[in-house]
Amino acid sequence: MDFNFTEEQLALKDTLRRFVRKEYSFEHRRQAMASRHGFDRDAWNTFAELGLLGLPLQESLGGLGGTAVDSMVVMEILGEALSLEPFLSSSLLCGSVLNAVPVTATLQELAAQMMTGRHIMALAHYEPGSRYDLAQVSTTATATAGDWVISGSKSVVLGAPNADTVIVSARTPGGVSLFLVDSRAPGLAMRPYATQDGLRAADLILERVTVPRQSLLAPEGDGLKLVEQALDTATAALCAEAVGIMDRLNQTTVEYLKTRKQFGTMIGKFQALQHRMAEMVVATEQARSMAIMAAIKVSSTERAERAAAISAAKAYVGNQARFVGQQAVQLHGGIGVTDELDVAHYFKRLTMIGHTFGDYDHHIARFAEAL
Amino acid sequence: MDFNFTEEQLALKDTLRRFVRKEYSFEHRRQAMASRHGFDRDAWNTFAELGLLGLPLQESLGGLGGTAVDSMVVMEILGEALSLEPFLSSSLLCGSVLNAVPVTATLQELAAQMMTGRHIMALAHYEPGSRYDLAQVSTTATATAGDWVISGSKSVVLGAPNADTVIVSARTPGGVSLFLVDSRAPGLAMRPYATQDGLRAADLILERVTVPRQSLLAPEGDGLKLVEQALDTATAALCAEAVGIMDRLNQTTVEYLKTRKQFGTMIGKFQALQHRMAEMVVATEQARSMAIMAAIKVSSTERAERAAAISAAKAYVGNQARFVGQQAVQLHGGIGVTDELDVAHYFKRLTMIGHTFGDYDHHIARFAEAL
Amino acid sequence: MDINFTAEEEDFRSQIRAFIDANLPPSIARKVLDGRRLGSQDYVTWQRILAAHGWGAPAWPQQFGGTGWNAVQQYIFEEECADAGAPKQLPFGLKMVGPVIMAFGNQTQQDRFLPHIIDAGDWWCQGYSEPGSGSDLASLKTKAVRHGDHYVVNGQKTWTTLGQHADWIFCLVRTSTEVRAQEGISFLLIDMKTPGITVRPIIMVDGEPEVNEVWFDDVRVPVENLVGEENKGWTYAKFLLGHERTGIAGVGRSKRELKTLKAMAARQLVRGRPLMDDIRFRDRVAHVEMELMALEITNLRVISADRQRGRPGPEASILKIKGSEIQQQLAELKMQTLGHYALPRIEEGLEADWQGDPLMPDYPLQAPAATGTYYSNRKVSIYGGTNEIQKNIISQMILGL
Amino acid sequence: MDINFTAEEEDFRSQIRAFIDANLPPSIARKVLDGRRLGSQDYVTWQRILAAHGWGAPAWPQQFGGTGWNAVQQYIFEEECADAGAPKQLPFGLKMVGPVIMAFGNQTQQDRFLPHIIDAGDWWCQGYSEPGSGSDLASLKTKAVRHGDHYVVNGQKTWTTLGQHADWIFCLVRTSTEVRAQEGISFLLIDMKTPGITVRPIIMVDGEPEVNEVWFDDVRVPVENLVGEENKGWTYAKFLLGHERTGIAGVGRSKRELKTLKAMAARQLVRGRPLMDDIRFRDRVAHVEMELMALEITNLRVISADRQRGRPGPEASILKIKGSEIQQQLAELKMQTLGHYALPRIEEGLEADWQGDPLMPDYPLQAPAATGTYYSNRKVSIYGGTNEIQKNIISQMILGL
Repeated sequence: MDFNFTEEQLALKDTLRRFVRKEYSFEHRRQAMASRHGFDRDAWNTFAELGLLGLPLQESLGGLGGTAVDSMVVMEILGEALSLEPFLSSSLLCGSVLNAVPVTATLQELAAQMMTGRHIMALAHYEPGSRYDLAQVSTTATATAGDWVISGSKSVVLGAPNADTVIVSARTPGGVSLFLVDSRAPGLAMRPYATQDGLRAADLILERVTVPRQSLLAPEGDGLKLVEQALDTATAALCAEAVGIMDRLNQTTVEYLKTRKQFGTMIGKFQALQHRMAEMVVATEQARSMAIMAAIKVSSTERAERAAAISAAKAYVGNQARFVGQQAVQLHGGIGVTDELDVAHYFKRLTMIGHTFGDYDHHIARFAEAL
Repeated sequence: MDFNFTEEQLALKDTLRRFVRKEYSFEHRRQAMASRHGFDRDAWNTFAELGLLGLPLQESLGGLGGTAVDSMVVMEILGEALSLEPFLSSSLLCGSVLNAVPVTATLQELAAQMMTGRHIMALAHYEPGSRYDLAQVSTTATATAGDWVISGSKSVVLGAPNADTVIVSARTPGGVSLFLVDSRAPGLAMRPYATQDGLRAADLILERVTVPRQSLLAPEGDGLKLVEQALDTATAALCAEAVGIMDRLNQTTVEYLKTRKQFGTMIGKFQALQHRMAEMVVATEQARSMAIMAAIKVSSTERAERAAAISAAKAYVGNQARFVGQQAVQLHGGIGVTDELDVAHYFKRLTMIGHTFGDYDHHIARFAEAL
Repeated sequence: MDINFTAEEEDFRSQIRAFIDANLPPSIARKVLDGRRLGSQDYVTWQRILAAHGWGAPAWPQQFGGTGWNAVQQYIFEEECADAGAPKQLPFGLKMVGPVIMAFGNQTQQDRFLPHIIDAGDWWCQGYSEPGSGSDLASLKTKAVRHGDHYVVNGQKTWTTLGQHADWIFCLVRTSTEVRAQEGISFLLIDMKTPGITVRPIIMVDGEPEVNEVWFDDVRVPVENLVGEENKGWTYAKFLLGHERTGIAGVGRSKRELKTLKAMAARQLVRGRPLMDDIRFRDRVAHVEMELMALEITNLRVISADRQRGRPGPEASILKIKGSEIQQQLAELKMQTLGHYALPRIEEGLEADWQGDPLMPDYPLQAPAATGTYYSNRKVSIYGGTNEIQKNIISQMILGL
Repeated sequence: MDINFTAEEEDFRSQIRAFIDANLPPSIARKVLDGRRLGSQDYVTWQRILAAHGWGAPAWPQQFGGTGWNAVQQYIFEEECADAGAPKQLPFGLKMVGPVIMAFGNQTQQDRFLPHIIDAGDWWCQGYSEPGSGSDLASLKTKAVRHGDHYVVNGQKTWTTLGQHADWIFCLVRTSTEVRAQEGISFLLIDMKTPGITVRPIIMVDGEPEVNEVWFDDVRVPVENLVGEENKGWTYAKFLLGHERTGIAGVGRSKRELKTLKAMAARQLVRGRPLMDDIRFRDRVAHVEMELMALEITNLRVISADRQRGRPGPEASILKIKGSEIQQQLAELKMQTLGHYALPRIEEGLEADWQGDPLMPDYPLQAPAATGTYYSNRKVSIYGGTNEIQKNIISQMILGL
């Protein structure tokens, strides 16, 4: 039992935090959000230089083989900065899939490209009507002479509009399988949009998209297992991101309570607001504990243990995040609901985290099954 | 639409409130609780004189034919007084059954005795393992020459230790049926106890208890319908009782906040406590609205409408009562958890109301079915 | 005591419903029900339809052009309008400045202003809040200095809802600084076309420009636009705030939203079954429905008590707290019905003519508004006196703490 | 960072578990697990078993007869004891007066008192609170006036837990009134057999006499029973309160209660199926289990931070708030498992030898204690500084508000 970060983790945290504080101000982020790609290419390149993009990839792919605790450290800071860059959707989500399939020269090359930041990936799994149910896959892949032909629809694919390669799940005779698909492949139609918190995503329709035989990742039928593992990894990371955001909201709100005056008094002197603020801190510290738990247990080799831990963490953190986000807005009063202040944007991101990879009801169901 | 009480209701409320304030102090109640029967025979006689005991009985039985709103008025005051007398279990619960079955001379005589307070009844329906499920009846009644022979167990029969006659539900060839059983009948074993809030109740075991043919109340197979209706009537009344208690707890707590000093200040000046108190008032007013709704809708001739309304009221009032009870104790601090102060006793009664005739989960399920 | 409506009341409801069925433009109702953007013209259109029928001011006495309806009739009217998807009647004229002019304005002001509140000839907005004043309204700083037969107004107002469309603004201004804060305030009516007024929309959390900042730079206001007496504005302001709180429970609209919510949840599937059959989700709906059942009766009880007392009481704070919580819960549940479809921000989906996207075939027609509405609805526990202020009112005015 | 225990730690746990298996009297464990009444002898018995093995004072340094275990080892020990149903080691000596004597007492006091805290030779109780002082401890009024080589003590203490069994009481007394409240307080050790002491039990909400009022009427206390310096007692009191809060999260006991709860819910049937399979009830259990999972890690984090800092920090308030909420929720759920069987008050069911009632065949063996425990557990958010006080501490000490 040990609650200390390693020297390397502390150094990474420190470097990254210094970078985002200096180069990734709220105004800077606003401009990046409005740009064509919706994120900051320079920041993304810096992430590559700092080794972030190779961090989650295992060493056989040329990555740094970082742990989920390393990812937690990174995601907390990205949360604090409200980062728009596709670290989660590309490096973590797709990285987790690549880590779990047999290494090939093609994958090594792909990984190398990802680590430089030049190549971006996305995972297309959820479908219209699937909600958060992983098992509902209607997209099909049919083997022909030397190819696979994929048809179906995918919804809310995070990071898809900027992706070069999309990992697509599809039903094959052997079960659900995963395929590497070029995002510009003929037959792939994309409906890109911004998300409610300023990220980019898309719905996809694949009409007889043809990919070569070797695009099949891992043995046929392994798809669901790999996707579940990847989503659990990304969910643990989301918990850490949420904690980073909650920390920032708490800091900002405490500061506001110390500055804002009403009825001749600094509003932080009103006991009802003090207690609310104390509850926000309690919620955040408890959420942090669950994020730590998720980061440790996500590496468990027992699927049931991992699933229960991740779902407990996501449900719990989501609930605390909802409380902290809502109250940070409430304590700011009118300006808390304006676009101008960063508070509303942290709140929006927290809310969307609550709906990403399963909401509270989804995860408490998955956790309660294990009781 | 009309939110006014009638002159008669106001007069009844006033008289009853004056009586309990004068004659039914907390110390008086404590003595009554410790007495053999566990309630105050004098107060019970006064209830009879005031017409309370005939209030819920219909005119064909010689009663006053009062409405559920009349009962609401009474129960609020009995709640304020934390009355131990078996008005709910005898007059309302059994009265509701008697009101719904064909009038006979025997019943008229029984009703006359009940109204004087000399005869007390109880309803024995729930069974071991039934929890709050009305349909689970394992007790059987078998017809012989001129009798019915009843065997089975009944649990947590409110008011049973003081009852002269018990209405017992039992399965017969025609379904679930109701029987009048003398509480001293051979074969009827009673395990009496005080409840956690100072009332009296008992578990019963019936071993070949023989009752005459005419003890069958109403047509065979009508039992479940009658019990459900009676429990709905009593549940509406419980909601009103809870509101009466919540009112008293709020008054007492506000008074305490105005008297008690800590750190040189009257604690009612602490904003966190002020807001809690405000939330208790909001909860109580909302609960009162639901109790009114229940009192009106319990007379609905549509079973589904009645069931949905009663269950919504019970679930909702129960939840508000839980909050108010817990917070009244919390705001009183240490003395709030002593036996000495009335606060703990109101809290105990509110808690037990929450577990009488179905808890929150039971009633939200029944309500949600109707959505 | 009877919470059921009388036959007369049910009859009244039928008349209202028949009128709405026949006269509310379906295109407007569709926007309201699907959460699309409303234009200023939509409000005006509906208000004029009502005015033409004599129903423009449901809560006003007949002498001022109102309906003379009693509180229950007004309640039924609001409920039916909400249920059918009529746009809200704007409160700035009808519920705010109108009652002040009726109670404290002079004959000239009443003749000039009241009819055009009813027929939507004047669009009014509110100049109460200022940056920094928030819940502490009396700390306002906008100054009006008398020069001959004009006041010269300088300062800034904020949170002016829909002020971008307004013809007139009613303002609290400071006309004296020599007394305690509440005593130097006056109530002015200001033509928005007067030189020196600048309006800047504030973009809200949902990306929409709903409120505004309004600057006054040497704005000259004729003295005849002073309501009542100089330096007595605080009295009128408190009167107005009392009126603002009636109807704030929003029961009618919440009942409609609950209906929409259930319909959405019935269509969304979870593992092939309607979300509405999911026990967890259905319990959430049941929970808010119970709150709303209680609030509806509490609301009617408060209306009934106000009527007997002849003025609004502090119990209105209960309506504000519970009403806002329910609105927020309903918005949150609507968002939750969508699952991962809560994430997309489909801009064009807020336009009236949007019919869905061929590439997102199962994305519901009500979806584009849901998340933004949830975000935006955080305001309802803030505006009109935060819920914290409402709890102060309860503990001080009702409980004497 | 790793929340998993090391092999050494797991090994340590096995040793502890083996010892408890072999030495904890099953009759005592049964009482704890079924919620039956514990006698004072049960506490003493277990404490002496531990003391005989050298484990009487798990948190003390070895020089004073403690184990010298690190924080993780102590944590494991407490968890295993709780899980097995060992009675709580009484905190009055071990966690309260003991550390004060170690830090501020003189050699004579250390030699006299510390060994008998470990071997349960002295039963200690606490004389802090007074009627009217509540959370405002420094307002205490009990006076000690020096007469020669004695203090003469007059006044009243209250909420003295298990004081009816005590041999000694440690008291905060006022030795000077000429300075501000905190500065005139001294810390006295008083033999409960001294003439002039009267103890009266207070019956609690569950009908049990758990705490007491203690009166002092010209009680003569030798000056050598003063700890540290006269008038410096407030410093020692604060030191003690810091110590009292460690372990207050009660994670070990709550984990055991959660296990009991699940077992009870698995046996209770709803429409023929285990209550534990009821989705609503199971979600409630899941919810509190998540809280507890988080609290366990928060607790370990705080312990780890305290260790690095060398003293307990204000984060202990988080443990108090969450720990008490969880204990209350668990008690409430246990009561809820019973359905209508939450109502009976079966007095004899609290006795160790009760084996159930033939007339109530399905009434669970843990049932008699459940409702009373729920009632009684309302105290855990009140004692040791109410949760409101804990929130004050967080907002002031951590947030600087």
